[in-house]
Amino acid sequence: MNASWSRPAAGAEEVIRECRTLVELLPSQALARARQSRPDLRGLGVFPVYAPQEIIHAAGLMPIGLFGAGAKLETTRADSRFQSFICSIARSTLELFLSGDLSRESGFEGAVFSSICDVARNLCSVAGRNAPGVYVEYLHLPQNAATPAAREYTRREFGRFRSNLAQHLGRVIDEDDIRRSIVLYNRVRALIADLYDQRRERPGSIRTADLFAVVLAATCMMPEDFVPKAEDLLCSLREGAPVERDSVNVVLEGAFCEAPPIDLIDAIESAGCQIVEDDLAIGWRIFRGEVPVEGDPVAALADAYLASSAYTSVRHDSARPRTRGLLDRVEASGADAVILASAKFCEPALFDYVLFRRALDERGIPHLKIEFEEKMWTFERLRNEIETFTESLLFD
Amino acid sequence: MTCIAGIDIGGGSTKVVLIDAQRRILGRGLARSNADFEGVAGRALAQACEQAGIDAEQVEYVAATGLGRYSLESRNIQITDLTCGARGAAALVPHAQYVLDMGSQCTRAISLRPGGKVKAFRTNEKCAAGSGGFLERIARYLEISLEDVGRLSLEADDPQPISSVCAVLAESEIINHVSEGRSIPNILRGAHESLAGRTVSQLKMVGYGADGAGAEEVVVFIGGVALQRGMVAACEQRLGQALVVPEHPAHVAAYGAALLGLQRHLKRRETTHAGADQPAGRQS
Amino acid sequence: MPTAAPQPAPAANDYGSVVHDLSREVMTEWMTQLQDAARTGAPSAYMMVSGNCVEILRCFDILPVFPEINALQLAIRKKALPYILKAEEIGYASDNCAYVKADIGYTLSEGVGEHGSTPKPSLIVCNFVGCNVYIKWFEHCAEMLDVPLVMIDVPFVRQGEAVSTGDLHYVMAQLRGLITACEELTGVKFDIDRLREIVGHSARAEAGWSRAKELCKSRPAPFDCYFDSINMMGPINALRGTKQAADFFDAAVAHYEMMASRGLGATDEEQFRVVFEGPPPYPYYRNFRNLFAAWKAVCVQSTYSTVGGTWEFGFRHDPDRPLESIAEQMLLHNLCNRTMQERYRQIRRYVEEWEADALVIHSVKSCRLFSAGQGDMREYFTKELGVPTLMVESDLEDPRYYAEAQMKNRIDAFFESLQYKRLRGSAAEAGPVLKEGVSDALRRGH
Amino acid sequence: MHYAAGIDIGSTQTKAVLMDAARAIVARTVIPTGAHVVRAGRRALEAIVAEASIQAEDVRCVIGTGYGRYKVEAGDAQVTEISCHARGAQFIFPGTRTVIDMGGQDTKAIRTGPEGNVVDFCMNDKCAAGTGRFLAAAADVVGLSLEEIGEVSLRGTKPIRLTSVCTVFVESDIMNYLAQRKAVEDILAGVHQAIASRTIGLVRRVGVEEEVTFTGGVARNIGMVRALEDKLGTKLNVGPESHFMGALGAALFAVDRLLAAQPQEVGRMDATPVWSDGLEGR
Ligand SMILES: Nc1ncnc2c1ncn2[C@@H]1O[C@H](COP(=O)(O)OP(=O)(O)O)[C@@H](O)[C@H]1O
Ligand SMILES: Nc1ncnc2c1ncn2[C@@H]1O[C@H](COP(=O)(O)OP(=O)(O)O)[C@@H](O)[C@H]1O
Ligand code: SF4
Ligand code: SF4
Ligand code: SF4
Repeated sequence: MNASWSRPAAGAEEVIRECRTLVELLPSQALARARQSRPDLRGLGVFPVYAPQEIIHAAGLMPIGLFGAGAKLETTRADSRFQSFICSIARSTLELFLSGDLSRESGFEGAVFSSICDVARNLCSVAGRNAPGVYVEYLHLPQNAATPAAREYTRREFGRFRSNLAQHLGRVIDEDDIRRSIVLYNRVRALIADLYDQRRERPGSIRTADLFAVVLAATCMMPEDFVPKAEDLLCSLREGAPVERDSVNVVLEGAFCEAPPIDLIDAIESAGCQIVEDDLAIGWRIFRGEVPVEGDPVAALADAYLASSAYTSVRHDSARPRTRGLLDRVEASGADAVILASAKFCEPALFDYVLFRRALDERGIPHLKIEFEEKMWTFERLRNEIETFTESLLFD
Repeated sequence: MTCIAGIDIGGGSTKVVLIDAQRRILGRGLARSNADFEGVAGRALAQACEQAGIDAEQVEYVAATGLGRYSLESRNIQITDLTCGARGAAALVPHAQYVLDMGSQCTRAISLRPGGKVKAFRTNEKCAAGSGGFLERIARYLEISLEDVGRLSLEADDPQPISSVCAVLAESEIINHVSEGRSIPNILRGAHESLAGRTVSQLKMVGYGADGAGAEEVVVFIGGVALQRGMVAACEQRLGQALVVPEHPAHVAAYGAALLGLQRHLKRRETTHAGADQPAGRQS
Repeated sequence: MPTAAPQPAPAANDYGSVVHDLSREVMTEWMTQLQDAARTGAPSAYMMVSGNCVEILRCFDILPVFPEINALQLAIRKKALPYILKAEEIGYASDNCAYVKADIGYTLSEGVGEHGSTPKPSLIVCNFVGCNVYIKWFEHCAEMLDVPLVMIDVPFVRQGEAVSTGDLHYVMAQLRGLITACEELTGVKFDIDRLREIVGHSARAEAGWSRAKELCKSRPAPFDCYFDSINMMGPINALRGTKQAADFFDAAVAHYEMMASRGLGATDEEQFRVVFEGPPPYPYYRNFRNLFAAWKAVCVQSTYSTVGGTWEFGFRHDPDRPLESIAEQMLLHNLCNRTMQERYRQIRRYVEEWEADALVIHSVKSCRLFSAGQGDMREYFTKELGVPTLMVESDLEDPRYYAEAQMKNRIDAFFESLQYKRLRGSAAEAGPVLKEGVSDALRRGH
Repeated sequence: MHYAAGIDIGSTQTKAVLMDAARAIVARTVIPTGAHVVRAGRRALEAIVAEASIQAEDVRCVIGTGYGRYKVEAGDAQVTEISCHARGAQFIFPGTRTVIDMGGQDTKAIRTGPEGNVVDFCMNDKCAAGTGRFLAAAADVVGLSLEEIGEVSLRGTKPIRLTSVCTVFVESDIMNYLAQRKAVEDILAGVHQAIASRTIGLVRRVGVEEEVTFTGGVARNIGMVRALEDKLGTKLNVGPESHFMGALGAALFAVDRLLAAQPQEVGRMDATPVWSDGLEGR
């Protein structure tokens, strides 16, 4: 019943089409696009979940989200490095290095990884060995509550990143530039937040698959270019009149790192689940409020990460347990159910499922667990399960 | 006379059940599935109609389920086999709490809400060695007919366990057992028991025995594999309780589809609201 | 010409069993303490093995409990599977680390608490050193057992061998936090001199452990540094900081010195010297060992034996700087908190200094910390260093991933290739000759 | 005259090769392994003895290989099929540096030295995905014989993409494609390519060095040969004896043993090797 989707206003369709084409590109191609208007722009890859994009941007580089290569690139070389029981994104990301897509020649300075899981950590080391001359940085983001010691540590760690990057580039990364970048990314995050509000308050005004494409686009565009597009999209969406659908409102949780195929998102919604909240590419919209620009900007970013970032499965914070975070998400979005979608072999997500399940069962919130891979392109089995899930909630 | 058809196009075989407005079963049909889902369904339907003594035109409403449900042009609605299996089992077995459905490719455990709605379900994991199809291959390899598998397995005195998760590797384990001169019953029972082991943990994953172990619960065993008594026995052994196997276990999902179809059909009668034929929001 | 792999030598020969028995003694003593604590409720704390700070617990007479060692014992006694399944029933995925699943399953089956073999901890100390799964594991324990969790976030060593003062301060600040928590739990005041003494015991045990490993440089190696070293890993990781542990190592070293001086080896007529990477398949420990024993292959060094600490390279806990040295140990001087490339260097040193013929990588599905990227390690050693490398896969806890036939096939093939020169008969170099009629033979085959 | 035999008891088929002391192939055979592994070994041996019309007692050395190598009754010794395929491949194609062996249950990539010794090797992990068995299952679903699928796959113009090369799920996968009215040749083309790229990944681990020799039963599948050649960008050595390489290698080791036992036979070894010409053509 495609008809039940409001057809977004022309302007919106335009933007969405652009975003969808953009996310079909490999990192090097996305970078090439940005370089059309800025010939000597170079890029730095950001492996999920989070790295301070502002510092990268202030260094005059384009931060590019690395969300694997999906079905765009056949993984042949990387299979010999990472075994079959390792998540796809790790293998396809290494493939990007081995195939030269992430290389100095293609305009990349390097990539930054962080302490999200054992796989990502080893990947960082292996990528570094196999891509000589490329700058790979590993950030140990704190696995702790916001104690004074943790704050001091995090500030130092962000500072280390700033100076290492500056040293690699042989130029200073100016504080005011960082402030300017913060302002810019504050705007990007605010716009994405508005889009999410749109979807939640007026279900059907934008399909999640499209919204997801827009968010991914934000990770492989210069923020300067993204902001006007997102603004256009927002106003034209506000015009379009959505058709209310009789469907289950769900929170999609667990896809914070490896990204599901966009078609899977479509499959979920066409099976009768309206996604009203999710953690897709959460690292790029991890701050709810604005990051302050007064005072030391690097410290401001560090403090924001430590104290006011959205919860994820890859961060321990005894002060803010994740199950609480999920329940809040469900409440705030008025969802009826939760779909826990984890990437196959993704330990952080698979472990959290156990605690999430306990909490949801206690409160009688229906939930469905599915596993996806970025490389999937037929969803027969999953579709069957999702349809059953909807049927179990809709049928009388 | 109202006549509703439930058609379950499974990977192994296609099952049809015809019911009337009083939910009475008019006829059943069965045909081996192949790539031409439409044709197979037609054949099974014809068989059922013949049994019911009506001709296909009289079928007013068709509810399709099973993996081929979308390829059936003549369907009025498609519903997943999990929903249908649950509904069918609940209708046949009062107070049913859990459903085990073992088909040719897939094994499923379902926990029910009152009224036969699905509460939670669990399908077997990719690498969890097989279902009916696996048993079929073993039977072919041992050169015995599928019908005998269940009986023979009951004659086992020293079942030969299978350790491997992967169906492929499991088959070579079977070969080893044969070459070591193990008896056919012991090999079959071994296969049944290792399948039972996994099936039972699936059942526990949807909540079986969560509150106070040992409490007798009503578990319905459906799907073609339920025709194998050895498999039933193996599961009962694992669970330490009896299972309920309906008369035509392979046809339960088809029956459930027919029931849900009837429901929709009657609804459509009163509200001629278009689109009600499909679960809301479903695109197909 | 390759002969069938000869029948396995007895896995633990008489000499090996001496240390084995010593080890069992001290370990059993600890086990009984655990059981008593389970009844009496004496203060105890969960802790992970990798780069641990057990010395601090000892300072307060808090009994350390290591869920990893619990999982290990379940596996080696072939008891793990039912618990793994139990854990999977409550939602753990088949792809989750089976160490966690076995331990949690065991906990849920009343293995922990007054009816069980280990006490319900008074405190859960998560020394996050390397393995991210540690965090999840202990979060789950804390939730399921409803016990407070103290997190010690140890920054990963991101730049080579250096550890910044910042990282050191961060860890020490958290250690002080742990000390306060222990004071509150026990009502005992922290006594730095007590800690010095305990750290002194640690240093002595570490010296012994290093010496023992040093002895494996001799030919034949007096013990198998993979399969026999669990006899010493128990004491060095779980009992470190006690006098018993230190004495145990003195005795063990004395024994191995004797063996080395008499030219006695772990197996008679040592044929191959290998370095092992990755944890062993505990559910098939003996079986796996025999596959190597059959070729008279001895492990002379292993990375797994350094998850607790890499003392063979000289680091010791330091009574003069107790807290600093504990922090340094957690940060830098253990296997798990360093990059893959650091691990490559470590293995390279093993191969060169311990004069090994080959590297064997046992890749375990459960443990991504070890296994993720081991394919690259294989590339590095075979292609760049020319070290013959065998990579086999199974699991350290889940018996379902061990296929003996395939394992044997790979291992036999590997050693066949190592000794092919000895295998080829005198006529080996001679070229093949075809005579009339062969072509017909070939055609007939068609 | 003394003979040596190599018997390769594989998961699907049992291969046997009989050689004289001059390393000339006198007879060879392939029979299905079936349920009774021991019997299969015996039958294979009987078959080659009969084919060569010699006395069984003239066979002085028998070496078993393959997964059933310990089940060869007459076996004087056992060698893994990895060593045997390497040795056999080098014997038939002396230029061999890389061997790809695709059998019923596993795939191996072997790098070999000039003497046919194993320098390095890699096998598919425990999972049986993408092996000969997978092809057999695929053949089943589309209702063709193993002999046919290779040819048919070559006619595919728009190869389909498979979700996985999992042998267990290939059936429902292919069933779905057939239901979508996809052409059989395109499906098979997709099947062969999927396996090929998986195999290439394996070969890369030991490093591709020419010449590359393709052995094992799947080498008889022309579709697989072409698919691998396309992906590798090099020609593969494939001969009528590819399927017998394992048994052949075992026979060669058996001859070594034979000669080591009775050195006088060595005298016959210095005749000039005339073997390769004529063989490759076939
Ligand atoms: N007469 C029978 N006796 C024993 N087992 C049978 C019989 N008929 C079918 N089966 C088993 O049931 C399986 C098919 O069950 P079914 O529910 O029809 O699967 P699907 O719905 O996937 O087609 C077969 O694989 C076989 O193992
Ligand atoms: N005539 C043939 N044409 C094509 N493929 C074949 C043929 N014969 C066997 N095969 C393939 O070879 C596989 C068996 O190869 P083989 O090397 O004998 O395996 P194994 O050594 O494990 O028995 C079969 O699974 C099949 O895919
Ligand atoms: S998908 Fe999961 S396991 Fe893989 S890198 Fe991301 S967080 Fe780690
Ligand atoms: S072949 Fe077996 S192990 Fe491999 S994916 Fe399929 S089911 Fe799993
Ligand atoms: S992943 Fe490895 S190190 Fe971590 S808990 Fe599991 S087995 Fe231990």
